[in-house]
Amino acid sequence: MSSKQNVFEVDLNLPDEKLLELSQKIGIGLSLDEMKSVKNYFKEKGRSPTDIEIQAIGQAWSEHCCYKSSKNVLKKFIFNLEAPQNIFVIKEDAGVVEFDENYAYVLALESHNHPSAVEPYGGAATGIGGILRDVVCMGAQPVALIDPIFFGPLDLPYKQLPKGVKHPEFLFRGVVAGIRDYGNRVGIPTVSGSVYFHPGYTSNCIVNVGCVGIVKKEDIIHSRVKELGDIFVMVGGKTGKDGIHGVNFASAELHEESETTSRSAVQVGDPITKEPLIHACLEANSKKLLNGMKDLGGGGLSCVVGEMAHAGGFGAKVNLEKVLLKEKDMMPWEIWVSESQERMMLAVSEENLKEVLDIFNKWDVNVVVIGETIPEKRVLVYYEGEKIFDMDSNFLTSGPLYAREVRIVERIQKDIETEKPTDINKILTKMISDPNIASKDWVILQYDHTVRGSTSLTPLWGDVVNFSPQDSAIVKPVEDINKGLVISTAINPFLVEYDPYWGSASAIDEVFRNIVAVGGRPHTLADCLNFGNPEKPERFGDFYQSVMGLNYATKDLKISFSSGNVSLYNESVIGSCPPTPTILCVGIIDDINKKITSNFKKEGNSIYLVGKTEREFGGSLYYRVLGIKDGIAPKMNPKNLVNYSNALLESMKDGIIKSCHDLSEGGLAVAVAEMTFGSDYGAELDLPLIQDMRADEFIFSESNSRWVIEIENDEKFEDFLKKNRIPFMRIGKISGKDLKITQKGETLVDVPIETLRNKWKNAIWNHMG
Amino acid sequence: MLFGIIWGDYLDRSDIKVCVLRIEGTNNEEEMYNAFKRLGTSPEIVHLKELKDIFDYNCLMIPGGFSAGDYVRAGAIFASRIRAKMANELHKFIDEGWPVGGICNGFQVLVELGLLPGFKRMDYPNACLFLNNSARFECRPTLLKHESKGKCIFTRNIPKGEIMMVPSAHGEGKLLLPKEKDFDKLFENDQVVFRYVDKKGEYAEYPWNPNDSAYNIAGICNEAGNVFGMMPHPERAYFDRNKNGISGMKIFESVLKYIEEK
Amino acid sequence: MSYLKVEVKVGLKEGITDPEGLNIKKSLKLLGFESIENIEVKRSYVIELSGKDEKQIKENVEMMCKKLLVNPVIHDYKVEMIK
Amino acid sequence: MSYLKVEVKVGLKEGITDPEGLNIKKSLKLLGFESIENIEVKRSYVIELSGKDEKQIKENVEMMCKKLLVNPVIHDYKVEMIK
Ligand SMILES: Nc1ncnc2c1ncn2[C@@H]1O[C@H](COP(=O)(O)OP(=O)(O)O)[C@@H](O)[C@H]1O
Ligand SMILES: [Mg+2]
Repeated sequence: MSSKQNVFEVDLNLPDEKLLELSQKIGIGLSLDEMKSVKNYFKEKGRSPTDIEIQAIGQAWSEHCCYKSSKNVLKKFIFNLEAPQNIFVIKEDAGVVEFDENYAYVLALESHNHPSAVEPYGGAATGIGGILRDVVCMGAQPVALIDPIFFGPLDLPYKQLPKGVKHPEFLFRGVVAGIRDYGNRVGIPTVSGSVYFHPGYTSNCIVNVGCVGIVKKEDIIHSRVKELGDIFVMVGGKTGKDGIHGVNFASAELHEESETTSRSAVQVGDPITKEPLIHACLEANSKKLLNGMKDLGGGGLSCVVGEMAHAGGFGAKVNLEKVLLKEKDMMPWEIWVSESQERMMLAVSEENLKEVLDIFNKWDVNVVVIGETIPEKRVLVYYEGEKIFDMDSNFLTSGPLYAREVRIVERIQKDIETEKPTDINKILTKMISDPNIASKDWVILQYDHTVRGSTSLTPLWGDVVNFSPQDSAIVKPVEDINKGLVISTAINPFLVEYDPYWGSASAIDEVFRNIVAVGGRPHTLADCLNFGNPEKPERFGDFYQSVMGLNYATKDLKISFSSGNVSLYNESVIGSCPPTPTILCVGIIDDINKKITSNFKKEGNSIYLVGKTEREFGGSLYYRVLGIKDGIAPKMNPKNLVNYSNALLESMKDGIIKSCHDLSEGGLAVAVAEMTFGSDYGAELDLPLIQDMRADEFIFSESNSRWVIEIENDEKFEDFLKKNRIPFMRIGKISGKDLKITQKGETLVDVPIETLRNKWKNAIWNHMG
Repeated sequence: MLFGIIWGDYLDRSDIKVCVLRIEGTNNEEEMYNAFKRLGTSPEIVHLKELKDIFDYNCLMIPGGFSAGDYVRAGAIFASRIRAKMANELHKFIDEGWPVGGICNGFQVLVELGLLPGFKRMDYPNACLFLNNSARFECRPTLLKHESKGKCIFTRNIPKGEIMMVPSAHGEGKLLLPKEKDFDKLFENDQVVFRYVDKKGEYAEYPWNPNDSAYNIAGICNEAGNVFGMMPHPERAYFDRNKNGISGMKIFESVLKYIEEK
Repeated sequence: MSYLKVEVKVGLKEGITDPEGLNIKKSLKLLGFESIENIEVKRSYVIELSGKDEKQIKENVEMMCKKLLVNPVIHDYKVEMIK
Repeated sequence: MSYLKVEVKVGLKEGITDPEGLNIKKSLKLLGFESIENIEVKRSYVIELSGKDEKQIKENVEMMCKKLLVNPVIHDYKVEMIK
């Protein structure tokens, strides 16, 4: 091998400690055992690897690319769930699920945590860019973006900020701006998400991004080559030194110097290159000119070429000098692993090539042929005529798998007696102004959620300028029919931290009831599992328990996970992020005009509570506000969830339900308050005596599978629920301009809604301005 | 349909060709296309690069979005490319009375082209849609009052004084004119088409007026009434009828009626 | 080929309030920077272009301003050669 | 009270691609300005603030940069007193 082409041999004949050192020095982060199996592989070949070969293995075997820690657990508890509506699951970049006889929808959910922690604006923006590519590469038109994001407390004193860590406020501002500027510019509505603040995210912020797309079934395309003779055509952005080692960066803990050492992993997205790229890819695909399409994400060319060829049962030969570069002095290995944004790889047959080139030229999008398929299952890379890379794709794509040690941390939970607080008004006000409850309009209104003209229910909805938070968003993806996609996310890190098993089950419950609350039938799930370092047994124990909880909660629901992502190593010197299994659910509503919203509609209508309330305060907002650390975590029962949901959906069809909101953090009191915010009406609740529970406990309990409902025709509703044996309780009516809660003549709460609304509206604005 | 029959030949709906013009980053073209398609016309989404002759069309629409990323200024790059390509033809198209409409980013483009308010022919901007007072992009429902006395051909089907809810989504929507007197002229000429109001129909402040536009102006037309721009998105409120059954659709219907009668 | 660098500084005309500056000022005050009186935000374009004749280059850049970079209703601008 | 003016100039670090500059360059080329080789877009904040001690003011402004205006990972910046 000559060094003429800037390719160097790497000598692996080294003692163990030197091997490990080498792995670190060249930035691929492989463990000693992994380095040893690489060494053996090349020993058998009787030669030393080139730098580009070593780098490629580093990419392919990273946690991010090959799920080496999590795969065993996922296989057992997540992937084995089946649901008839799923078309393709897990294997591809995104899940594909049946929408109706002609269309399928596509969903994907991913993390972009580490880049966002270092450079929030570019990190979040490129996260959006990446998730769009995942959906487009199935041939689908993106129709909705989703952004669950998690930060440390906004009021964290600067003095307490760990070294090398950016302030939560800085990160929050930057992440939201990144999502806004990218999402708005590509013209895909951001319709759903969540915002959480928790001290555990201070040095490990979590940025998850999701996307839903729509595709004609006949246009679904795979991420693989189809036949011998397929040509590899690279389209979109040019390749640069930005984003080198992104996946390795994502597969290690953050440390003080991450900021300076990881700069190359950080990028600024270019939505104005992406927007025409999407159009061109979809145009070429719908004209049936493509045999395969895959996005260039983690691992860059190195991963995409091998995986596409391998999945098709072939190999690939690439002429690396053909790749269009942003900068001149790039080493071949850098070109091979660069994660520059806005790039896609197409597999095209000879006869369609010209037409494909024409389409991309028309859209002013770069397009270049870089290689072809070969019969043997190998990947060969040439650089100006010289072979610099030659490996079996089997070896490359068969990264190691680990059965990591699981240590379950026992969490003792006990129900305790508390003293009744004297001023419930004050407690409720405090809860309403907690940043986790407070209005997220500072974020949401910066996103264009109505672009494409197909958003039927926006995340905030109400009376022109006053909004109630909605449980799900609704998008109508197909012009000629009124069927809609219902989209919601859920996760309460306080609950998962308190109890990973039940907290994760609760996330499923919440996302399910969110979809039902607006009139949707839950249809499919995606998960993004954000956890700490899996090499630490107790972290992996949390992961294990959480996955078990998801498994328990979903197996009777007749819906399953069609897509997912795992992000580990969300950990720094001061600890791990709270376990954060973000859940995305897509539901179906047959007629978007029958949607139900959460703001109250009419004075005098009755207010009902559906579902059972238990003494479940573990991890609740109420106990956090009171400063109590005990309590039982909310349980959930999938059968009840399904039964209650079916009954509600049935009565929605009859038009009995005027508004509906699920109960989550802060329980009944917060839910009712939120329903008043989006209209001009107050509410009067008068509670009966409740067994085993004081009224203040009843209004703040966070038990699962519950909804508040506004009803015009009490009798009809009650008959129906009784017939179906659904627990319910009439708790009051819409009336006045205050929120009043009484029990047997005793007043617990009496506040003007205007006061509560202002607290709710301003809490985040007061920090962010 | 009774009008405009010249030599026994009149325009059928499906003969009406609407040019929905785009460049990279224009991303509301599909909604705009659908708005005209639903009414039975033959719209086409045309890339500026591929536009042959504007006179192949009966109407030019510039949709919303972030043309060329809205770098420099919202709409500025798109405007300068249009000017470079077809300034004279476009002026002629307008002088002959053909409709030209811009929504959101499209409005910004028309302003940057100098076509709105268009007091006189000029090849540089004479107004600006400037950064919202909140200094941020905002997506929210807004209430608009229709104020045109009949000049604007895009709103003739909407009764004067009608209030409709139309979503807004922009960061740069505050109308600025060089002189205070220019606003007087705008009102005198019946060029003010939509103004932001509150639920009572009164001119109210932020957030009712999402960008703090002077005089709550949301949409204007040129002196002849055939060039029209507005910040909010009627194509996104196409099916959302108000109490009197008026929706965003009326805007598209109005311009079609004008073309049919022309 | 030899390149020259020109900087175009664009600011707001007097009398035009700058929402961006006001907003940043507000955010900085919230962060505890009480001493701020005013903030103006300016943009500048540093343009590198081929040519030898300074005068001609300046004229060229003036044209860029007129055609794209500046809106005379709100902007003041200055073109400067960078040595 | 006496006020001093400070200018903070912010640009992107070398090696970070600047989609804004690239897109503007592309547009200017399409408009016929063929001679452009490169465009960088910079922002500057002209901050007027109370205080007398130049050094302290500069430190104060450095803090503003850290807390809000700049991300050292991608930005280069310069703080200058304006006389
Ligand atoms: N970051 C965000 N981006 C977009 N929408 C968001 C974001 N955060 C919250 N939302 C939306 O705001 C609404 C209310 O959110 P939230 O209060 O978290 O609801 P819930 O209590 O049902 O979890 C939902 O429609 C949600 O999708
Ligand atoms: Mg909810």
